[in-house]
Amino acid sequence: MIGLGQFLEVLIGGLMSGVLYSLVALGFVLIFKASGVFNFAQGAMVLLAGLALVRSLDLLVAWGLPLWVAIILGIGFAAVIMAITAWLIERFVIGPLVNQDALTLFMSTIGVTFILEGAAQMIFGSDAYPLRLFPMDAWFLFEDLFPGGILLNKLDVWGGFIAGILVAGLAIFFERTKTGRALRAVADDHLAAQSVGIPISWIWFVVWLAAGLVALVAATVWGTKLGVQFSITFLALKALPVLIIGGLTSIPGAIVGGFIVGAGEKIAEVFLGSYIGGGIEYWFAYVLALVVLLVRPQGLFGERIIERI
Amino acid sequence: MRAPDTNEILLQVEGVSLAFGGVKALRDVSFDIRKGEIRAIIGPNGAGKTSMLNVINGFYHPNHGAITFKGRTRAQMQPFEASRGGIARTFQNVALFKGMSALDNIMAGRTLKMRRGLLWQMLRYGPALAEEIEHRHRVEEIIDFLEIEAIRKVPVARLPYGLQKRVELGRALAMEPDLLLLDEPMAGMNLEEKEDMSRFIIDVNNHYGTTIALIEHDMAVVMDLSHRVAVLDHGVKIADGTPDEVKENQAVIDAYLGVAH
Amino acid sequence: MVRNKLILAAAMLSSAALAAPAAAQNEQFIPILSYRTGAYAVNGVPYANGVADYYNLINERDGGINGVKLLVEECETGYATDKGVECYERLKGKGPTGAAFINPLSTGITFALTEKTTTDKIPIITMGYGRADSKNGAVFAYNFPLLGTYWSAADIAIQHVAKEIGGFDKLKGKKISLLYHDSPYGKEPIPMLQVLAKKYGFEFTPIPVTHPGVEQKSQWLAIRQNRPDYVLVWGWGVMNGTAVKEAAAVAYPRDKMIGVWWSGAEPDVTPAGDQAVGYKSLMLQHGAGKFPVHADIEKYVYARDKGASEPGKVGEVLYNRGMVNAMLGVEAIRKAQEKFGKKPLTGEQVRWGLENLNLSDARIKELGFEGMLKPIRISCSDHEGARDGRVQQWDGKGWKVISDWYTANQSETEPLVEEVSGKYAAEKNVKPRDCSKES
Amino acid sequence: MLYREAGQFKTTYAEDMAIFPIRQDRIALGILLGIAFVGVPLLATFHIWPFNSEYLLWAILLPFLILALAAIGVNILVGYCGQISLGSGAFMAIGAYSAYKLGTGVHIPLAWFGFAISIPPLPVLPSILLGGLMAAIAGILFGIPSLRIKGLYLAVATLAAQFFFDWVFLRVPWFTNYAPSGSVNAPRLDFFGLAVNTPIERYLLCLIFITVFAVLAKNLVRGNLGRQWMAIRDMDIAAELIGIRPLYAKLTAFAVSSFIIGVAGALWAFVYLGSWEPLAFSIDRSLQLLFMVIIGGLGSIMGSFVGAAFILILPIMLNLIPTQLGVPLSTETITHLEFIIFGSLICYLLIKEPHGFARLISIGKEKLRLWPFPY
Repeated sequence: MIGLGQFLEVLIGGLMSGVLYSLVALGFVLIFKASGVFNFAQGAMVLLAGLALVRSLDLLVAWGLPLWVAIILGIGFAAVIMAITAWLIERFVIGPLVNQDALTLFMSTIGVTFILEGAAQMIFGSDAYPLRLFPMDAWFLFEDLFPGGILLNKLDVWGGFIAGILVAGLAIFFERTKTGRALRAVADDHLAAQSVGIPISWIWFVVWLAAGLVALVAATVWGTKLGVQFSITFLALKALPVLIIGGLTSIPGAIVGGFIVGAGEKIAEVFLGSYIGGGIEYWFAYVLALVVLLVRPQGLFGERIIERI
Repeated sequence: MRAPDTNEILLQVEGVSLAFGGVKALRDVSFDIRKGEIRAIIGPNGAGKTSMLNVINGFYHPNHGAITFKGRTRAQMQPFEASRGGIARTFQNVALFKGMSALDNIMAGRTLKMRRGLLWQMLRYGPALAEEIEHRHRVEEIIDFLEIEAIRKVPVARLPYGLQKRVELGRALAMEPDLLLLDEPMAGMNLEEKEDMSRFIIDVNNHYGTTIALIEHDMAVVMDLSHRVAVLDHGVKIADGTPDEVKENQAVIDAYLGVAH
Repeated sequence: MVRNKLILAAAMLSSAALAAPAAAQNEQFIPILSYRTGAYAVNGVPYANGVADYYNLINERDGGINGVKLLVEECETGYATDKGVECYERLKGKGPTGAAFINPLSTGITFALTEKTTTDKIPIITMGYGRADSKNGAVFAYNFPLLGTYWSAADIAIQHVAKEIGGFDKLKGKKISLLYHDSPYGKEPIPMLQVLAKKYGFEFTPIPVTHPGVEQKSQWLAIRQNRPDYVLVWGWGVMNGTAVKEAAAVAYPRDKMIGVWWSGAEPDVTPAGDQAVGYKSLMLQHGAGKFPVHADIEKYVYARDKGASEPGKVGEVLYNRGMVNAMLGVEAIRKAQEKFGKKPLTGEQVRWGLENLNLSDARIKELGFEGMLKPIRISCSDHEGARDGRVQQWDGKGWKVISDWYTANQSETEPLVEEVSGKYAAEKNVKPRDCSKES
Repeated sequence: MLYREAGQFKTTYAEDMAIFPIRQDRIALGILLGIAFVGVPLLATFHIWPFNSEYLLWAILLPFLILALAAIGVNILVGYCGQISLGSGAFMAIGAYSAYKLGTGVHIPLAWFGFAISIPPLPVLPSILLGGLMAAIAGILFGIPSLRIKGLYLAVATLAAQFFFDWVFLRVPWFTNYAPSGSVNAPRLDFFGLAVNTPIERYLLCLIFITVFAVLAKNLVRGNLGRQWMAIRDMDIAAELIGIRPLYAKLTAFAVSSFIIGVAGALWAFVYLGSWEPLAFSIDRSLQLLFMVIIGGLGSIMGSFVGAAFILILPIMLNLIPTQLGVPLSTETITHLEFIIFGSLICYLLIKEPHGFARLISIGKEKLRLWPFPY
C-alpha cells in the first residue's frame, strides 16, 4: 500500500529535481529561441562553467582570500570564460553557418561539445572537484502527520528558488530591454532584423553569453550536488525531454516541462519500477515527451508550426 | 481560340467557405470547370485564389460546401484522392524537390503510375527495370515537349526561376492529369518566357485535351488564354463568364481599382 | 591544397604507425589500457598512474626484470568497449614478443576480450573485477581474476554484516539492498547474493542505477521507505559519490553502507565532504597509505621526475591498487623467466608464470608490499589466487581499517563458479583442461 | 586528360540509368572491388605490409565495413527521406539481440494459453537477416510518430526508442538468456558449414554483406521509392499533392533503414565484438552514425562509406600521431587534444562543405572533367 506521505514525498522530490533539469533546459531554450540552433553543447557548457568556477575558487581560497570574496571573484572569472566561449562560438562556428539547415547547425554544436569537453578538461583538469555553495541536508516536514515526515532537500529548494529568479530575470530581459526586444526580432526573422539594422552577430553573442551564464548558474547547483566532474555533461540528455515537453521556444515551458518530467519519472520509478524492473526513469521522460508530441507536435508551450505552400 | 467540344462539367464547387481562425478566406464560392476548357481564376492579392486551388486538391478542407469531381460529390477532397483522381498542380512559389535533378522531379510525377513493389525495385532487374525504362520514355517525351533536354540531369536548385517553373509543369504533366491547376505559372517571368509558357499551356490543352484551371495576374495573358474567367475578391466570387464579359463587369473594375465596398 | 597535404601527412603517419616498430630486442612489451578521460576518469587516472609508476620503478631501480627492460604503452579506452577492443588490437602485437598480458580495467571490455585473448594466447589479468566464473582456470585458461572476484566480494560483505550484527543467525529477516551500476560489472554479484540470501534468510533487493549514476533520487527515496538494514554499493565513478550524498540527504546512516572495493577510494568520498563520514567499503586486501615500496617509488621515479601522478596522490587507494596490479604482472613475468629464460617472453609463456605464481609473505616483504597483501598462490583450478578482504571506514580525512581479515568461503562461491563456467564451456565448445595434469 | 566522358554515347535509357554511367568511374570501382575482394585477403594471408599484423583488419577494416553498412541504413532515413533519427543505436541493438535470440533458440512459454512457442536455434545467416527484420518492424512502429512530428522534435522523439531499448536489453533477462552479468556471447559463426573465425574470413563476410546491401540500397534510392523518399524530404506537402503517400514513403524508409541498421547491429555483435552488452549500442553510437552520414554526405550511398571511414579512423589517427612522432604528451592530454581537434574538424567541415564529402567528390569530378580549363 502506498502511503500518502510517501507519495507526497516522491511527488515533491520529483518536482524539485525536475526544476534542476530546467536549469539546464533554459540554456537550450534561450539559444533555440533566438537563433533556431538546437544547442547540444549546453551540457558541456555547464561542465566548463563549473570547472572554471571551482578551480579558480580553490586557487583563490588557497591564496588566503576570504570565502565570500573568492566566490565573487570565482563567479566573475567563470563568467568571463563563458563570455570568451560565447564569442568564439559565434565568431567561428555559428556565424559562418548562418542560413544552414537545422540539422547542420545541430551537428556543429555536437562538434562544439567535443571541443569544450576537451578544452575544459585540458585547462582545468579532469578530476572530481567538490563544490559547496548550498546546503546539502534536508528538511523533514509534517513529521507529526506522517511517520518520518516528508523529505525536502535544501539544495532542491535553492535550485527551485534560483530557477524562479532566472525565469523572472529572463522574462524582464526579453520584454523590457532593448537587446531583449532585438533578440525577439532576430528570432522571428533574422534577415529582416538585419535589414533594419540590428547587428546580428552581436545579438547572437549576447544569446550565447546568456546561455553560458545560465550554464554557470546550473553549474553552481549541480556542482554542489554531484561535484564538478565530467559526468555533469550527461545532464544535457536529461534536459532534452524537459524542453521538448515544454516546447523549444518557451521559457516558462522549460520550467513546467521540468516539473512534469521530474514528478513523472520519480513517481513512475518508485511506484512502477518495482513491478517492471527498476531503472524505468532512464527512458520514461523520453516516452512521455513522445506522447506529448503526438498530441501537440510543438510541445506544450511551443509556437504552433504552420504549414504553407 | 478553340472552344471546348462539350459542356460536360469536370469539377463543380458549390457554396465553399473557408476560414482560418477569424479570417474568412473564401465565402460561399460556387463555380464549375468544364471538360477540356482553360478556366482562369483572377482577383486582386488576398482574394482567395490560391486557397481555392488548395481546396480543390484537398490541401485545405473547407468549412462548408461541396466539391463534385468526375460526378462524385464530397464535402472535402483528400490530397491523395485528388492526385489519384487526376488533379495535378503547380505552385505559386515553385515547390520542386530541390535536392533532385529535373529528370527525377518529373519521374516523381509518375509515382502513381508505377506498380512494382519494394523488392522488385531493390533488385532493379527484369520487370522492374522494364517499368523504369518505360516510364523514362514517357518522361523524355515531356522533356522534349517542354524543351528542357539540356538540363535534365541538373539539380533543380541550380536552375533559373523560369526553367524551374517549366520543370514543375513537367512534373504535373507526368501525372497525365485530367485537371491541371496552375498557380501563377508566369509570375516573375520576362516577356519571352511568358510567351513560351503560354504556348506550352495552349499546347497541353490542345494536344492532350487536359482541362486547365489557371491563376494569373497578367490580364493580357488571362484574356488570351482562357475560355472562361471567374473573379474572386475578398473571398467572394464577384463575376464569372467569358473574358469579354468579365472585362466589362463593373464589380471587377472596382475590385481592381480598389473602390471601397 | 592544404587539405590534400593534410591527407597525405595522415597517410604517411599511418603507414609509419603500422610499420613494425624498430624495437630493441631485449624488451618486454606491456600494454596499459587506461581511461583518463570521460565519466570514469576520476577513478581511472589514479589507477593508471599507479600502474605506470610501478613499471617505471622496475626499469629505473632494477633495470627491468632480470635485465629485460619493460616497454610500456598506454592506450585510452574511455571505458568504452569498442575502444578497448581497438586498443587491444593495436597493442597486442607490439614489442619483440607481443603483449605480455593485458589489464582492461573494465568488466565490459573483459567480456569482449575473453575469447580473443584465448585465441591470441595473451593472458588477461582482471584484478578484483572481471567475470567471476573465470576463476575456474580449467575453462578460462587465459583469464586471471586475481585477488578476488565479485562473488568473493559479496561473500566477504555478508560476512562483515553478520559480524556487525552479531552472527550469521541474526541475518535472518534482515533487509539488505544492493545499489548497483547497471552494467555487467554491477550485475555480477547478484547471483551470489541471491544464493546467500537463500542460505541465511535475509531479504535481498537489487536496485539498479543507470550509467553514469548522476541521478539517484528515486532509488534513495525508495530506500528511505523500505529502510534496509544494510545497503551494499556496487558503483563506479560519479555514482559512488552521488550515492553517499543522496544517502546523507535521506538521512540513511552512512555506516550501514558498504561499498565494494571499487566504491571505496578517495574520489568517492571527498566530494561529499563531512557527509561521507562513517561510510564503509571493502578493501581488496590493501588500502590507502604508504609502504616501503612507496619510498622506492619516490626515490627512483619521482626524484627523477618521471612520476605520472601529482606527488600528493601517491598512496591513494586506487593508486596503490594500480601498483599491486602491476607488481603481480611483473612477478608473473619473473616466474615465467625461471622456466623460459631471461629474455622477452610471449603471452603464452607469461600465462604459465601467472598460473604458477606463488608469493609468500617473505617475498611480499622483499617487494616492499608488506602490510598491503597476504600471500597469493595461483593454480590451474584457482585463477583467483587469494580471496581475502578487510573493511575500511572513512573518518572524514582518511580511510581507516576497521576489521580483521575475512576470507571468502569457497563452499559458497565454488558451486556457482562450476555452474556458470560449465555453461560457458558448453556454449563456446571449450574443452576444460584437466588441472591435475598441469604442472 | 584521363577523366573524359567525351565519346561515350549512350544509346539506350538502360545504359544512361546505370549506377556509374561514366566508364572511368566503372573502372575505378572495379579496381576498388578487386583490391577489397582479392588484394586485401591476399596481402593479409601472406602478412605483407600493411597487413603484417591483424590490427588493420580487426581494428579498422572490420568495424569500418560494419559501421559503413549501418551508415547506409541511417542515410536512407536521414539523407534520403529527411527524417532525423537519433535512435539508430537502438535498432542496431534490436538486430543484435534478435539475432542472438534466434541463433540460440527462442522459447516463449505462454502459460495462459497452455502452450509455448519454441523455435530451435537457427543457423547464423537466417538469424542475422531475421534480426534485421525485427529491427525493421520496430522501425516501423517508431516511425509512425514521424507522420505527425517533424524535424528536431522528431529527432528527440527517436531518442525515446534509443533509451527504451537500451533499458529493455539491460533489464529483461529473457533477451540475454538469463546471463548473470547481462553480457552475452555470439553463437559460433557457421555459414553453410563454413566456419568464419579468422580476421580474413570475418572481413570477407562483412565485405560480402556490405557489397550486396550497398547495391540493393543504391537500386532502391535511384528507383521510384527513392524518388518518393527524396520528394518527402525536399517538400512533403508538394509530394503529397502529386500522389505520394507520406505514410507509405516514410514507413518504408523507416523499415528499409532499420533493416539495414539491424543487420549491421547483428554483424557488429556477432562478427566484431563476439561478446557484448547494451552499452555497445548506446546513444554515442547513434550520434557517431549520424556524424558519418552528415560528414559523408546526406543522400549519398558512397558518402556513407567516406563518412564512416572519416569518423572511425580520424580519432584513431589523432591518437596515434603523437605517439608515432614521439611527442612527449600524456595520454590524458592526447585524448583531450583528440577531442578538440576532432570537434574542430567537424565544425570546419560543416562550415566549408555542409553537404559532406560526397559533394566535395562530385565537385572534384566536375573540375576534373573540365581540367585543365577552369570552367
